[in-house]
Amino acid sequence: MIINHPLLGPRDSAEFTYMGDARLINRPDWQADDAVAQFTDYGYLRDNPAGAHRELWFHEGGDRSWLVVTRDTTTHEITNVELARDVARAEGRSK
Amino acid sequence: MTQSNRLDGGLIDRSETWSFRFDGKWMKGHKGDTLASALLANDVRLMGRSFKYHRPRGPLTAGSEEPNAIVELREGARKEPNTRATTAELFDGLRANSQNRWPSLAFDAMAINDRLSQFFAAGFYYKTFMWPAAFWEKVYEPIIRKAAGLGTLSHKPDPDTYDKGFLHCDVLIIGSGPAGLAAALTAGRSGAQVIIADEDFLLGGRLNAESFALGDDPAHVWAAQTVAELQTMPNVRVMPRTTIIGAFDHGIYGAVERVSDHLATPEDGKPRQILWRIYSKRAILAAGATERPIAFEMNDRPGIMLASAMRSYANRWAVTPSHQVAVFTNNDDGHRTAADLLAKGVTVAAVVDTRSDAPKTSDYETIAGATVTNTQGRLGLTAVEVTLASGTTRTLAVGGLGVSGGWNPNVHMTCHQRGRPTWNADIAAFVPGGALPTGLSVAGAANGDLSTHGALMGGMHTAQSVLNDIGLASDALTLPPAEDAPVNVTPFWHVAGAKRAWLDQQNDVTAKDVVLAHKENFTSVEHLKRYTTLGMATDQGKTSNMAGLAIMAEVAGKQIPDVGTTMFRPPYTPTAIGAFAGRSRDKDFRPVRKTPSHVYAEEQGAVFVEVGMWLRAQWFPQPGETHWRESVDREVAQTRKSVGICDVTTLGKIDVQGADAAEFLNKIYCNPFAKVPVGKVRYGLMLREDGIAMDDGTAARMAEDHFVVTTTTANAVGVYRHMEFVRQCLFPDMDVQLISTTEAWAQFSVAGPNARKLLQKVVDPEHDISNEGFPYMACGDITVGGGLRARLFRISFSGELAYEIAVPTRYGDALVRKMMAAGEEFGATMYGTEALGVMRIEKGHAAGNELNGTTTALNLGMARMVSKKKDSIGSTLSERAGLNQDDALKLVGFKPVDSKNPVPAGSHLMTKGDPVDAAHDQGYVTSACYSPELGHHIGIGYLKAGDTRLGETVRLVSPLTGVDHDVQVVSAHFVDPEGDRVRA
Amino acid sequence: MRYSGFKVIKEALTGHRGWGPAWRDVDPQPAYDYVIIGGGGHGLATAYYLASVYKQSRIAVLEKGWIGGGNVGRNTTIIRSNYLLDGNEPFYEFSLKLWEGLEQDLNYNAMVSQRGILNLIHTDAQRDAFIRRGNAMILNGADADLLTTAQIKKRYPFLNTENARFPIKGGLAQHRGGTVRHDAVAWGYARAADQRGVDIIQNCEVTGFTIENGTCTGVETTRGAIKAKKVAACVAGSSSRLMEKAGMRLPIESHVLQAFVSEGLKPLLPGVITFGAGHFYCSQSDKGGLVFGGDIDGYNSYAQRGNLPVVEDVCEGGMAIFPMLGRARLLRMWGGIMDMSMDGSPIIDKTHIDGLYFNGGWCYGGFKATPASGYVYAHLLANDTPHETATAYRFDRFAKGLMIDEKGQGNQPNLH
Amino acid sequence: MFRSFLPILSIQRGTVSVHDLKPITALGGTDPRVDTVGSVTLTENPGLALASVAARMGREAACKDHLKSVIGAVPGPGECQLNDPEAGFWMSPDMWMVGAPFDTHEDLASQLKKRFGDTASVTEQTDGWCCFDLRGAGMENVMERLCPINMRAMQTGQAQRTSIDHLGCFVLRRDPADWVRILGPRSSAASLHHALLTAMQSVA
Repeated sequence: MIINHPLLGPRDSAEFTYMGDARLINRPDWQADDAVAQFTDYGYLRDNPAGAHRELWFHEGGDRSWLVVTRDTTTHEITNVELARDVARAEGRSK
Repeated sequence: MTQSNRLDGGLIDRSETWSFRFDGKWMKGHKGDTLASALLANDVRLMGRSFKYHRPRGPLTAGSEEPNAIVELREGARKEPNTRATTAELFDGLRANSQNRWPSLAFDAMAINDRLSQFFAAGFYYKTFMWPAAFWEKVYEPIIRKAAGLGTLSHKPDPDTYDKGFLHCDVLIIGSGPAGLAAALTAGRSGAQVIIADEDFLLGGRLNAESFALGDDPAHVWAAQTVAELQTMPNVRVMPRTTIIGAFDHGIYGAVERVSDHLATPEDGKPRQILWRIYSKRAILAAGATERPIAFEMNDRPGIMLASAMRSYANRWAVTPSHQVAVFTNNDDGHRTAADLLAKGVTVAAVVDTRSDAPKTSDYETIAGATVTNTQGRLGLTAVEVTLASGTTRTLAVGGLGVSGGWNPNVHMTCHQRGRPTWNADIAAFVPGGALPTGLSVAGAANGDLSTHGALMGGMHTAQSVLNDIGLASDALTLPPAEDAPVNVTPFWHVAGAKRAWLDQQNDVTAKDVVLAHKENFTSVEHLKRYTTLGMATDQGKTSNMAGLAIMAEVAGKQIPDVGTTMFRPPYTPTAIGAFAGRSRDKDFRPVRKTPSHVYAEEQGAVFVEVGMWLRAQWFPQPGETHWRESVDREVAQTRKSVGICDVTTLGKIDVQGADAAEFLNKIYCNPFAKVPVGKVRYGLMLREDGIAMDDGTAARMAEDHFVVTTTTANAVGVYRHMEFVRQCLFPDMDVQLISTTEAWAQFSVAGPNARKLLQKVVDPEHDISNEGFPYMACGDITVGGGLRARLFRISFSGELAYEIAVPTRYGDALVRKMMAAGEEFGATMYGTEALGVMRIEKGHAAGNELNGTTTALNLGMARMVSKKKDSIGSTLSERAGLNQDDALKLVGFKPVDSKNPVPAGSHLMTKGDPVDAAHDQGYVTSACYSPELGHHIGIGYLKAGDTRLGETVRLVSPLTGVDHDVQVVSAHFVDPEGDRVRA
Repeated sequence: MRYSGFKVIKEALTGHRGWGPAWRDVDPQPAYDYVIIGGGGHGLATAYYLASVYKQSRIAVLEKGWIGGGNVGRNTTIIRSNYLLDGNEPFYEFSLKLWEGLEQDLNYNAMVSQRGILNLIHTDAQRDAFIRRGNAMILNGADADLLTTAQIKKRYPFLNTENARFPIKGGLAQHRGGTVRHDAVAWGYARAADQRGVDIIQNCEVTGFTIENGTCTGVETTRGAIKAKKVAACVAGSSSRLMEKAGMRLPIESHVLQAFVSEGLKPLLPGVITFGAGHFYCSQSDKGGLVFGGDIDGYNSYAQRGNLPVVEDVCEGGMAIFPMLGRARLLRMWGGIMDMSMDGSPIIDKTHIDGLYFNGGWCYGGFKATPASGYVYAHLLANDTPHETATAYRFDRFAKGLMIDEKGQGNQPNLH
Repeated sequence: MFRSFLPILSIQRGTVSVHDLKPITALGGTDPRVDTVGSVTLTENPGLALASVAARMGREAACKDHLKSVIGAVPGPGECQLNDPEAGFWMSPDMWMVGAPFDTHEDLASQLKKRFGDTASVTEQTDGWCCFDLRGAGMENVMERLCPINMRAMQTGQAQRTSIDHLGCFVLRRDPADWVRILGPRSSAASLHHALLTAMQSVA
């Protein structure tokens, strides 16, 4: 596959390491009353859609950026690639 | 032996006459021959035996779709089983042997199967061989396995090498027939980066096999001229002998270039083949079409071949299977074969045409509305029986029969991403359909455009449209006038009533097998394929699938497209496994990582061991030491007694800097780091988010905003990746920067009571490394040898007074020599990974065997380290009940009750008196060694509620290795439990 | 009709006129006691054991395409019970025992061939781990055997022990492991279930569940609504897609695993062998093809195809231990979709919806599990209590922290 | 083989240490290895001092100013600033590798830290890498057997990280264009060298 890196352009996916569902960015609050339940959902449950899937790829053989790639799991077509750091900030993560 | 079947003309080079050997017999051929054409020239039609019935077979085709003429090419370690004689390029001295026969090709004992064929109908083995049960492995299966299989591998390492490579292009053109050449010329002249690849060694496709002209020249001349022009273009890469094997995601194609297969042996340093990964913006499939046979009784005798193949042999290779031939066709194209062979002086007995309105000519006899209903000739065709429209039969004495059932576009590549071909009734064949691989277009015969004119125009127009897609302007070509005959075919798949009519000739699947499959409800195409093995042979069904579908449609009373199509999968033709592996084999399977002291260790005669990619010194044998234990025991004893040195560079080192560096480590480690003072090291335990221990190591605070973190050797890469995830995805606004420095610093452990004394001779005097000035867990920048920058950490894995000292890697070799010289007065010893392991086990330090991906801080006896006052990765899920049960495994030590006994790692533990079974399993030993310090074997491992069972005697069992004795549960800290030594 | 040597001979002599369909093609009835979704190996086995062992009736198996078209028809045919953990080993050993009697039980020759499986050892740490595993196997009543390099070399003389980047230091063998003709497993169970009255309905895709106040009472299908007392999902590879229709999110990701077969060759490999320092395992089919595979591609996918990097990685592994393979040719490659679970182990459990049951999460261990999976699932369906060998395969093990993680990789499905 | 660096690298030449430890090259020798096959020459290059510079959060602008003043430019993604030797190239977002002649700037990292102060995190990288210069007509043919970089399209002044023989390497296209510099993990220098040499023989 070819991942169109937002900074480096098209790169062979063999340069990347895959982690999966981009929801892993949304780490729950450790102080919530039901923290264990929230972390269990966060850690273990997946939508696993047949279709568009937002997923995390690490450019291990490249610039060491984590990317959020939107890829169709039935055709492997990639429709969007973002820097995970920007996505994380946009989703309200900070320190 | 003369080339009695060699005709005039052809595209072979008669000035080069080569000798080759088949089944021990030497013959002659010419440059430009394939093994098959050369054998035919020498009147050899019998080239192989079929898979199941071992029937005599000759070539059905003249290309890579060949099911029958497969041989063992070459001999010795270079033997290549199942090689198609129809594509194997002749070279001088070529040796080939027939396969899957015994004792000889002409007399094959296994041909008895053919006599018993009625017992071997499709799926027969699912219904028998069940009694008695044990007989399957012992009796039936060995016989079946021996009879099955085709050729034999050499059992010797492949002496040739393979390369991999990467190519980039705007347009990849697959196939070099009229469509491919027209497309390449269009794209080439437009200035696009073009690759044109063809599996053949002579580019031109059918243009080299036909007798008609393009404009004023023979077709093959235009092909040669076009190829010559393409070769002059710097932006065009012309790749003969190159098969595009598959269409992968996003315009990536796999290609195999056969660099040396046409040579006796590859040139020095050159690969046999290259696997190219081609990155294309657009691709054009111009793979042409494959003629299909008609199924009739006994249609598999040597001498019976596709009409187009017979034509190729005559026109391109100037050979004929026999001087008396006939043609059996359901379309006009079959008549071309008759005309071409006639023109070459071959006698054409007749053209048997299934159509009552078959075209007639005065050149040869046409028998219209007739069919071939039987054939004769045990090892080669001698006659065919023709049944006329009237029902009366006629016998034609011929040694060759060309069969033409129409043409199937080569749609394979269009299916590689699950596109489904669609039925085109005009040519009675499947054409590309469904979702094609992104960026792939199809032109020419592959697209159902079966005339030469159509192919030329299709190639040009397709090229123009894909060039337009990628923003390149192109001009139309002026193409020569070419034949534009309409396809005139009346579907005719098999002769009614034929029983032994082969569809899949290699796997011996006949028309009646398809009927049986239908009877037993294996009616879906995939069931048909799997139950009868239709299309599963090395030719991948290129000449057989259609007839199978047609007959299934007939018996099921359906239309062909309603029966379905089978999926074509990569590779397009079978591909050498060596090509996929490239250079990554033997010692070069993976790169080697060497430590900074590697050269020195080699000089010392060290024994090396693979640790991940690293090669590390395992121990350093001294003169007189005959067993590894002697060396290891000495290294341990000497280190504990005086001082030892070990290269620990392989531990991962990650530079963590930034204003939030400490806060970041607070997230990464389960124990607190915010308050670590500058100049101090702290041990850290890293959890995965699921609460399981991920890795452990140390973090040294070199400055307020600067830590040097160490990881275990095995987890260095994973920990770095994890840290980047936490930094970029979880806490994107933390001011923290990471970079690996594992390779940049040569790091040595200097351990033992004399460690300080030794280092004081190496470290420059201005640095105070006394116990007061540089206490346990201190760290700092120093200089050695008169000014070389270095780092010193007072940490201990061995349990002794110990330091780790680091210098820039290029100086590591010098430093270890300097330290060993300085240590001479103390009898300093180098120690390897074994001694390292012994000392850490004696101290009860966890390592890889304990951090096995299922153990928690609680299991490791470090529950108290998990801070509840802060958020850190894994702390929350580590609270789950199942991970905190009362009888949770705890890390403890074991010593044998009988001190002679070992405590082998991997042994399980049982409570005394309990039965020895899984239900009563109490735990297992993770690491073990002989302790020179204690004088007996020791082990550490996990025991249920182990921390409450110190002193208890438990039963250690290893039924796998025949171990069963008692051990006592003790603290894992065997040596210096109070830790006085490290602070000395 | 019963298969027998006599029957085969009789039919051979009479032109095979007497054979009937291996299973009937039937239309769905409006209601069943049990509707099993998925006509793969596990679904058909479940139906068979429900009918034969648990004496249940009114059973239907719904298959969206053709039976055996999923992973039972696209795997590398290996059976073994060489597991480490107590949650797994008894189950897989139970499965292996069922394989050993399968053909007489089904009256169908699936070519169960106990030719042995061998895991190569390349490091001391690996040996420690394999010894622990071998002991766990024996303690669970399975067989295991620690072999020296010399013993292995006897069986595999062409193994690369001279020039290897990662030298071979021994191996852990399970001699009762082996291979089975994969398609025949689906056909054998289908035929045997059919003979016990099970309706096998092909080309019938489930499009939704009928759920009335917390209870599942049937399914919507492309061939109409079907009522059922109990609905059993058994569609590993598509589990998330199916259960999403019941509003469930699963601890599962779908990944593609490629497999490969070479051209036919005369006998070469006596058993199944696994490379321990890379991704490669291989056996030889009775037809002579080398059947081999390696690691999953590693990204979520429902497309039954993979990409080049994994093909190359697998062949590199093959050449590392068998340098003669260079001149054998890869004939076909294909991909299957794996239910990769969060701890690498399966789930066989009731769901939170009454009457709806789940079987999935098989990662790439599903084929060898086929008989036991069907058996214990049938047990759960018939009794509403888990079979003794499958008590750990519960949904709630993640919430409770009772993961069954053979590889110790945690909640990272593509690493299991 | 280096032109004077000072005009570009405006930091002071550091005090060259006078210690008594003798370095060895990445390939383990005392002198750099040179191999010529056909028209292509492969040279081991021990003459590089390297340090990574990563901008501190919120100090990116100031860090880039320093970078510009030190190497004359701020290389963007995929770019390197080519002075001899390359003065710097982009590694990852807000992180660059700065290089200088080893014999005059062995203490590059500390020099840079003085210059950048708290606008950047600076880490010595000199011995994290081995360096090979691959030069000569047909260099592209060698590279296309080694890595997926489109060498025929790569321009002088571009830098890419890629994988060669399973090893993560930086490839920098230099001037003249028949010259690439390859930085690979130092501990695997021998394997990398073997892969490069094998490819040279393959295409010769």
